[in-house]
Amino acid sequence: MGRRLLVAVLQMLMTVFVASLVLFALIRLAPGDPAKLLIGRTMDIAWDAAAYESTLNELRQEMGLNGSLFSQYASWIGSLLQLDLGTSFYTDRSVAAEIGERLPSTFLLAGTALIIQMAIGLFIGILSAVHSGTWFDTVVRLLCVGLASVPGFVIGLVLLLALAVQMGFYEISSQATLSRLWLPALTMGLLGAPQVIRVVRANLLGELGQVYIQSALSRGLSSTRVVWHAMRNVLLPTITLTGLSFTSYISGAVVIESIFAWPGLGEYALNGILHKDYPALQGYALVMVLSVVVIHLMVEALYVWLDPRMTRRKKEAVHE
Amino acid sequence: MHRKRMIWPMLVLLVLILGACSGNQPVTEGKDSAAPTNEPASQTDSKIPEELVIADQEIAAALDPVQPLTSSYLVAIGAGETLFKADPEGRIQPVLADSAEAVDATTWEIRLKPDAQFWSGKKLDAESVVASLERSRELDKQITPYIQDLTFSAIDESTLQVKTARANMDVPLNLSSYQTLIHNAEASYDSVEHMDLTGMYAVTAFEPQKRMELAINENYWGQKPTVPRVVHEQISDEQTRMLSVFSGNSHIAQKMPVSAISQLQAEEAVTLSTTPASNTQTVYLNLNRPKFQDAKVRQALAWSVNREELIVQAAEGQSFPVTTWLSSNPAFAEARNAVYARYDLERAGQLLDEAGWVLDGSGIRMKDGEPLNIKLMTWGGDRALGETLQYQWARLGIQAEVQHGDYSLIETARESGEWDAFIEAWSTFGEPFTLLSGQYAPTGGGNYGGFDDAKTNELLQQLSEASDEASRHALALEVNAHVAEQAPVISLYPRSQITAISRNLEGFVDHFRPFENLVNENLKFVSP
Amino acid sequence: MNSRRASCALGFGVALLALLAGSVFTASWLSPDDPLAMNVGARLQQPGMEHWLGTDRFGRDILTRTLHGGQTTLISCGLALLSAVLIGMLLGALAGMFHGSVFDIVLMRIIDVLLAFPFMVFAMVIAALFGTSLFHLLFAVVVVWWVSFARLTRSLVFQAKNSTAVDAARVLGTSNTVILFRELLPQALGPVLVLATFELGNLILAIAALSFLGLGSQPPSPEWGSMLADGRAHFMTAPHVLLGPALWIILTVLAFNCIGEGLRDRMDPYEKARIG
Amino acid sequence: MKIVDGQKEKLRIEQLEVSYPQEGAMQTALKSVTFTLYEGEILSLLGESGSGKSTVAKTLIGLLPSSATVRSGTLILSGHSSIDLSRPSTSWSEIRGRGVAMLFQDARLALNPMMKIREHFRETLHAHRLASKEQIASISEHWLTRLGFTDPSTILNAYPHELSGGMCQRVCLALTLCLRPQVLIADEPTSALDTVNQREVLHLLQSLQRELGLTVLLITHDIALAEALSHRVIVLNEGRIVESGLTSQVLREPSHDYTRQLLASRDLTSDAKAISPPDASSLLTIRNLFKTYDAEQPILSGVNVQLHVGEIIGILGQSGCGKSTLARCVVGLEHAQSGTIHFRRQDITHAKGSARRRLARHIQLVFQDARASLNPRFSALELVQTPLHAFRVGDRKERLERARYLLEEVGITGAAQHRRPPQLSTGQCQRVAIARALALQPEVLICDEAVSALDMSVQAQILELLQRLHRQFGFSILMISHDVRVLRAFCHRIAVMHEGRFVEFLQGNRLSSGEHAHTRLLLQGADEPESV
Repeated sequence: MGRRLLVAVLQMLMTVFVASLVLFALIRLAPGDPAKLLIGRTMDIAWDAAAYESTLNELRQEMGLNGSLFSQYASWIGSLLQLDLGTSFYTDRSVAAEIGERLPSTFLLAGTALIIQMAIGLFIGILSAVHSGTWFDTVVRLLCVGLASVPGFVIGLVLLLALAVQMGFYEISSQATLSRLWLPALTMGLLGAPQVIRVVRANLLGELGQVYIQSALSRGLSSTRVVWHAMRNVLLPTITLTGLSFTSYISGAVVIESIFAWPGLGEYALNGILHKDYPALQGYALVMVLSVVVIHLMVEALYVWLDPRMTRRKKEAVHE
Repeated sequence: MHRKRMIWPMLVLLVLILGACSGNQPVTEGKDSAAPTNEPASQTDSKIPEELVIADQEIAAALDPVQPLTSSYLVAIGAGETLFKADPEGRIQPVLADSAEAVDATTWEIRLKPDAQFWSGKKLDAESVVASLERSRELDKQITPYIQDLTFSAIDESTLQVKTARANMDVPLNLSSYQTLIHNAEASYDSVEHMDLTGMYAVTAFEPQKRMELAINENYWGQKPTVPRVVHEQISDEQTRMLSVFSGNSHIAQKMPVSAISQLQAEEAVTLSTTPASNTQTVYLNLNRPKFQDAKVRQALAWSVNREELIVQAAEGQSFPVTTWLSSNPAFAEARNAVYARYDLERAGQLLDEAGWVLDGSGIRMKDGEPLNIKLMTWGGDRALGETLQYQWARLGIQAEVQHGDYSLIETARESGEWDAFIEAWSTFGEPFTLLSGQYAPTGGGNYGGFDDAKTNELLQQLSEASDEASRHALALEVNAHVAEQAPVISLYPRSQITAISRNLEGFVDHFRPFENLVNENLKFVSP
Repeated sequence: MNSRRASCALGFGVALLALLAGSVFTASWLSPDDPLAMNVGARLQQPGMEHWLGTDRFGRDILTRTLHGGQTTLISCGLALLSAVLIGMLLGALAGMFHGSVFDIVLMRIIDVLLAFPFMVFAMVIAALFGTSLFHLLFAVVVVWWVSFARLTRSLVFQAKNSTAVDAARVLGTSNTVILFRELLPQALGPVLVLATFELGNLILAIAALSFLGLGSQPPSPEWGSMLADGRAHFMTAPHVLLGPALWIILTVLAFNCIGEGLRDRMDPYEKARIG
Repeated sequence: MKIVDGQKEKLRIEQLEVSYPQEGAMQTALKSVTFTLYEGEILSLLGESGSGKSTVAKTLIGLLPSSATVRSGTLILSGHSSIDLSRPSTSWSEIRGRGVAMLFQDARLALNPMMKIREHFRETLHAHRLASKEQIASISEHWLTRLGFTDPSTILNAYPHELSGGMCQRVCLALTLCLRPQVLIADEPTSALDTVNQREVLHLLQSLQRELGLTVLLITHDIALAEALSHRVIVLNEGRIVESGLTSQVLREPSHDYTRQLLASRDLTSDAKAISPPDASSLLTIRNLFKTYDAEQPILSGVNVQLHVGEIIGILGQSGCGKSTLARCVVGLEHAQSGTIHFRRQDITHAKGSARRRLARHIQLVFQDARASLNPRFSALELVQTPLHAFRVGDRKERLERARYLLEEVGITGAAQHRRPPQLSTGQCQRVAIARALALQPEVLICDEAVSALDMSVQAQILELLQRLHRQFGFSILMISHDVRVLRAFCHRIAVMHEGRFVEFLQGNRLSSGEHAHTRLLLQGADEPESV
């Protein structure tokens, strides 16, 4: 068990290394010159071509863009080892500080959304498995398809319109306060719930057909109790899904964060792309890869801890 | 039996979800029928707000005015000031300067406002202005084109001397750009406490790229504003910005998309400010492409553009047609219809026929077995413009392909030379010579297509040497018209700036430069 | 016991898909209007007799555009999904078959990296390197999307690998290739197909999300995802512009879901025998 | 055993009729089943698979799948009002556990793998409010002790997967008995266990029944078990009761044809002597085979055996003794750590790749679970052609002919040849599997528990088939089984396996002469459980 975790940690380090390499290369392959962007795209007054070239060159030197890709990578890794994520081209502030400001709000949103998603998903998933084949089940499945086919921005904007503009009890601002948390979290939760419903329903139906369920029923246990029995076995695939959802929430909440003006990392990354802010993007991507990998590791550890059989890697066997 | 118990809370939840989703339907319909009632407005009835909230696509990332774009936000929000500024009519007015006088062709003397001072109470003297401009020159790359030809020195405490490298430069105009914001060069700008500017509002709290709070600067030298506090907030999503004004959470929403105009017009609680800016939406053509080397083809493209339709489709009617590049500048308004005065598809067709591009059976213009096609690159909010242009050119038998994407794609294409056409909107406000040579001189930074025309160059030379205002104006118009005839670029219309303003806010001034006068001393809240 | 329901679902799904595909691929006959024809006088019209689903901001008929756009969407998403499924199944099956081998370990690391990767950055790079078009977007999608299929196939194949049927095949001297195609992959096909039907909706929506970055179909050719993205600007005054593409997407996903569920039951040969 | 007249009725079922939907139509599973269970008796419901005996059990405890329709039927349990089974009833939770309890065939599956035994007890007792929190531990320990566990507290802290099948069944028994049910339904309670465990569980069941005066409905296909345990017997065939009465009467003097047929299949006709004596030349030689998964308990520790041409060797052993591993090593599904396996003169211990593939023409294996070993997507005819195709035997037509011939030989004829495994019975599946194994004309056929999953009558048929094929084709057989009865009827020699090694070799017809202690234990188990 300890060895298993050790292997997992080693694999994790390997993943991070490969990812850092690929990320670094890709970010630099993307079009656009950060130095040019920094000089400005004001279209206000034309530069004298020679002055522009010399300023550009000066700036590129300053930003460390003139070296070879390899030397740039080496210096990045070098500063990383000193726990330095570099300085943003665009804001001239420490990337670590900027990410540090935004990371908590992203995790807060992702965490809350996850709880909502799981609550809705488990509740409806269980109900729809228990009532499988009834009109309720059919309605739930139709709703799931519906929710899964409507883009997040539509749902987000409609909710914002209804709750902020029409009813006036949601504040639109740029603050990451608790009073502003619930709506984006609810939206993300709603969007993610169908997946949980599907997994819980399918796995629970599978478990409810097992002999131990019949055995428990034959001992006079109530059907609620029996569902609880089965749920303990549905727990493992659900945990896998939880981990996957969480990773997608922290790395992929760009749309929701921007619609609800939630100052999280999604917005940061988007700005990083638009401004070609290499250090910011690299820092962001690295933090993402690390988070994802750590979450995977935690899921792995939870498995070892929760599954008394601990025999085989079952984590991939999430049945849809 | 417990199954039934569990189904009821479920139903309630379902109804709630459905209710929330369908909630907007009747209300939007209500808006269409222009129902007079409106909740957010009635909310603000009861008391006058203490703070003015401005929602913007992006706010400052730092406090130091030498950081890119920071000075623009500081000027806009009323925290920082320049020596001069442009008024809404396009005239240059003194701000921190008291007066400016051209002593000779290369020397200007600028007198400062006698009572002007920084937030800290430090007096604004000529030394501190020079120090501020020199600090910007050293640390801010973007200021270079404005002051690279200028040398500053203090004559006495309140007089500044500016030497220019070229004759007849418009120094006040250059010193009205936001990059020349005057700041205390001795301050450190690493925190709110260490800032020192001159504006009517002083920064009290700041979260980079999130929120900036300001309060009235008690040491302000001029007329103090009435609204006690201002908040500048970053809300990146345009729709959300709009909703924040609708909900009353903010009072001004900047940089609204064109597509939002109809929604803003339908909303009772906001007024709409649409100011055609002094810039021109322009199709730049790559003259290195053989098909565009023939002026007739370029002229045909220009004739076949139906600008009226374009403005309806791509700018929701919030602009006016401009056929020559410079005429979006209020000072050259007479040249708006100088060349392609009307939409003339027939003439365009003739020109193409003359150029050898003839219609084949399927309605496509062909020459030497090649169809006439244009790859038009657009970015930002110009997708609709590109799409409409494409449709209009298709009427002429041109196969246009729109490629909409990030600006960097245009940049990359420009570097490689692999492009046909793209749309950009350069400012037309400034010194005519600088503007025109930037666009049409062979070395101009905005001459993307490689336009090199003997007559144009000669006219530009004359323009640079002209010493009196009237002849400069006349020469500028001549260059402008000549270039439009040659059509290395196709001018369309000035891009509008759209701002949504809450109806209970009074005193907002439309301005063609987005960074000026966003916050002015006359803004006040009223009961609608 | 669900077999009747399953074949019902399958039938319904196939019928619905046939209807949708029919409407989409006979678009030029059903709705002879030009999907690109602009009409300044008829901008953002509400649904009515003239335009059943209204018009967009250029005065183009939304129904016509939805139907024509479906061709692009269905064909391109279908192809992208198919390639993602094929790549994912093949690599996943090999990894599952040689579980614990170097190939498996390397593949799993690649999958980890891809899972941890910000997709936006990747899409931008593809756009930069190859230019913006729907094809390149789909290429980017395939490069990332195969991962989920590979993971699923790998775990299913790994489970199936230890089954008696595979042991029996080995004892009979069946070669690895034949075992892979006859015994292992069919086991994985059902769940993978079901997953694919669910992913289709995500795929269409991902195109919508990416079209603002300039990836995706280029104007003016209609495509559901970018129609949705464009309609967003008018969601308050003219929500009907979202209706057309959204309706067709929902129905398409629904059809594929039904087919997926039906297939899953069909493909499990013992489902029917497991009575009592 | 006698049953006293006028004993108290505990449970009565009247006019039970149940049907299932199958291939579009409703198939009747039970037809007018009526019987009574008296206090303190063991009633056996005897029938082969598909006879509907499990449906009876599930009906009695209200666990029929939702697709099943109860056309009619009344359940009368003493102390409860009668239940009309054709209507949905809500009173099952009162009856289950305290009124009627049930013991399932595979006890490992009947326990929740995620829960400790302690939790199973706690919630079971809690559901019926039979014990306070403090009492739960002592009550559960009491029952575990009564079921022969010496260290009940360890068991309480264990998860099901840490216990053997026999232990699980005893835990299940404790779980049901702690509720003191009026009627206990035991659905094939021992058929998933091997001989020794079987005997232990049966012994416990029997003694507890006597001590507690339990009323038991024993559902089984095993005539010997019914005979040994029950007071009365009901014989069920195709959903109808064909015969019922006192055990001695029904099983000694059956009045119905079906019962007679059933009884006949019990005694496997043995003509081992008729099998021609083995050729002297050795075919398969296994020397000192050693294999272990972890250091502690080797699964094979020094196995030596020689199989001669035409010989049938039986390998007898309990589950877990290593006999299946031995088979898997021979066919290359697993590899031994040391020792050698020779086929003729060739060392095949570590044969891999194409060398291993070529061996498929010489050595074949028939699996216990024939259905699982057949790819459900292909028809019987296609399945038998698979190995022919793999080795490019003949052309397409010849392969088809050969497959037809083989299937005819194993008794799969006509339309059945085109059916796929899901549509075939278990016995038919095993026939197809044998035909497939013989398609390449192997010299060695290994049968790994090839008949133990089958009904008694089918078992007899398959064994007969194997004998016939052996005579016809002359291959050697390595017959692996836990069932003395099967081997005794069939083999020239029997090797008794225990803890990874052969403890004794015996002549097939002189099994009882075994001297090793373990042999005696196994033989005992095979005899009438009564004698325990």
